[in-house]
Amino acid sequence: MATLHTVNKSPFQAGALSSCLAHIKEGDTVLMIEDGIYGALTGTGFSDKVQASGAKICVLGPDVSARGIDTAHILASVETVDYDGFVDLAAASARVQAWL
Amino acid sequence: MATLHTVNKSPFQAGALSSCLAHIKEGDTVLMIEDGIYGALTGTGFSDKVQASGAKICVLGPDVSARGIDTAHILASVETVDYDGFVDLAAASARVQAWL
Amino acid sequence: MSETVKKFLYVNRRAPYGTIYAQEALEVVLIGAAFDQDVSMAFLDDGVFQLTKGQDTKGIGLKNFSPTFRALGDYEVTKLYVERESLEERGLSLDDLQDIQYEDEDDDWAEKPSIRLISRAEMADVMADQDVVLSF
Amino acid sequence: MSETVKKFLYVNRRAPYGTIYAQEALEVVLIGAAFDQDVSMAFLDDGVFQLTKGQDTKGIGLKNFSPTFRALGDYEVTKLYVERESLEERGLSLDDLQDIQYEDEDDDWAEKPSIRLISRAEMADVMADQDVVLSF
Amino acid sequence: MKFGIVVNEGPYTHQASDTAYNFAKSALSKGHEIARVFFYHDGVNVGTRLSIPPQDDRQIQEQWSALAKDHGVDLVICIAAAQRRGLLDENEATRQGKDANNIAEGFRISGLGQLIEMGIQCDRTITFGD
Amino acid sequence: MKFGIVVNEGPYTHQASDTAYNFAKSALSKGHEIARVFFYHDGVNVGTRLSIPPQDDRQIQEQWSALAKDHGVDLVICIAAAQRRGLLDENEATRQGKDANNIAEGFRISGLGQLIEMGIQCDRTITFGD
Repeated sequence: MATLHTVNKSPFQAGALSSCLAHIKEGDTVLMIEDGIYGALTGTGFSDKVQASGAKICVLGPDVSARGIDTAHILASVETVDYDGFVDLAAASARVQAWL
Repeated sequence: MATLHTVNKSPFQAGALSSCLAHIKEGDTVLMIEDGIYGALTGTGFSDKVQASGAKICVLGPDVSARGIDTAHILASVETVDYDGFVDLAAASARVQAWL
Repeated sequence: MSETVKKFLYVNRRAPYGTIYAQEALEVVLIGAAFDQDVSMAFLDDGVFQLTKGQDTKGIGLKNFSPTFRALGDYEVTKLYVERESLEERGLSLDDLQDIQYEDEDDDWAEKPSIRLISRAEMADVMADQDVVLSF
Repeated sequence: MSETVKKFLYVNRRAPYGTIYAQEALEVVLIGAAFDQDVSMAFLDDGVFQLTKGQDTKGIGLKNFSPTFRALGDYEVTKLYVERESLEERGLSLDDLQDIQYEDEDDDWAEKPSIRLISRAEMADVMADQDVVLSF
Repeated sequence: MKFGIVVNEGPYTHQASDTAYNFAKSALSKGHEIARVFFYHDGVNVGTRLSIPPQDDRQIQEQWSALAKDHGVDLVICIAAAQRRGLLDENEATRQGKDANNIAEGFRISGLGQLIEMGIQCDRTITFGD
Repeated sequence: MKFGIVVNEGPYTHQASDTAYNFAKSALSKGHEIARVFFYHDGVNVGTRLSIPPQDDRQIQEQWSALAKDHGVDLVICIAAAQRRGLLDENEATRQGKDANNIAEGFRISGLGQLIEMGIQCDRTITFGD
């Protein structure tokens, strides 16, 4: 069973997202939460890497709204979930790994 | 009069050093303290940038020793100071800017 | 309280909400406004995210402090320097930020934009021109 | 306390001393050792800095907790996975790290190295093989 | 499903305890069990009853205390981390000769073993930190 | 020369308060003045008298209290930041209806104006944070 990876830091400020993406396995899911949601932005130096990751990438919607990031700025391949969706993802994975 | 810039985060973990180096002026000094001292390492992706910065670069010696970094791993162009030296640098600059 | 007028720069390099630094920085700026100093704010790196429009924090349960930026003009905090390169690297433009205005008392109270989009090199100039730099 | 044996991985991605995470992670590992689980530690990114030899904290006034790593073998914590790429990116090699040994009870108590230098891809395999991942 | 939650950062300073709380609320509303929340590192500061947040802001400690009361969630503060940071219950205060304590209702102080035990007994352990 | 120091992070969790202390000690020994130390953000937690650090570790709060006593350094804790985080003096506790306080000797609680005033009056203001 696969892993749910959570990333809660901005990729511009910390290496968490890059390190996470370098350690995921096929079938894993990456959920961007808190300041981690900036990893889902279009038009940044991380956008291509995120799209090419091979993993399912999700963002926590309430954190996107809080930060005033228009959905037009979120990569189309990224799925938006709420806290219920976060719980479902955690329950559906074998383990949750936090990239702090 | 010039600025003393302090950087207290590892360049591998945070953007503070890169951002600092992109904003310094001629005559400024950059002092690496705490986890910032890793910015003075030889043989990393930051070594060239630090050497080519044009600023005077210092590290806080007690923080280097604490982290078990052999002086052989510290860039030759970087000056080591202690807390007294830190105070002198702060007194000799017009202002101190912390890159947190 | 003091006759000295110093140049104060509040440096904002962090995103809002993930940590409290942005919000508590703003609290310092508001209090500091009473001291009649020469105040500027710098927004660079992730700090530019603080100024986005349309912030809605209901879903996370935190207090939305972004409207406070629009009140800064009333406190005579009128110089909000935003670094262009930081915005661009994040895929954003001025259109994504709040419209923050102040009334210029020297120009018949004309409404003027508080946000001043400047280059990285200009930001370095602003920083080098200060007496006190407070980083958040 | 429990008959279940789970695979626990303690993930260390931060440098020592600048923040307390490395030290408090080690405190968890020591306590956790009493629970007879299958324990591994991962050191990657700045976490590899935790294992350097010759740490001397007298000058900064903090407690040097690095000798504790050498005691881990006595607690039957014998799998310290260190990521090669993380070391190399930091200009370091295995020679810069402490020599951490354990006595292998299945091999006539022969002394063996606890540090296992592995590639980034192997680290991903280690991580994917766990029941509980605690990050510090 | 049985969840265990680790909270590593202090209230208000970092969003970690808020996200953990929202996760816990959702999990409970979906019929899952939150077997324990373990507060480590600065997370121990979530459990102080002396905080006075602005009235128009969320009351983090009260939210957690209510969760303990309404859903029987076990809120455990790590004793070692708490001692360093000055978070005490009455017992600890007396034992250590301190003249006051500051723990809030619904929280209890215990050892790191409770974290490991949580990892063993829960189906999923999830960490919220910095 | 007159220095003002800002401490933004909590004790033990982050090295900031240690570096600030070592800086202050050096400055004093070189004949400089430390006009004030302003504790902001999690830095307010440095001023709790309830912490019980391991005996073989440095005693951060006691180090600062001694600096105040021996050198008359003014240790100011920001009231707004302190209220959020549960750091109170007797006055505040009474005024807010709290049954305990936790401030340590040598520290005082005051407003953010003290930070601005420090910046105005000191020759150099230097920040230690995360």
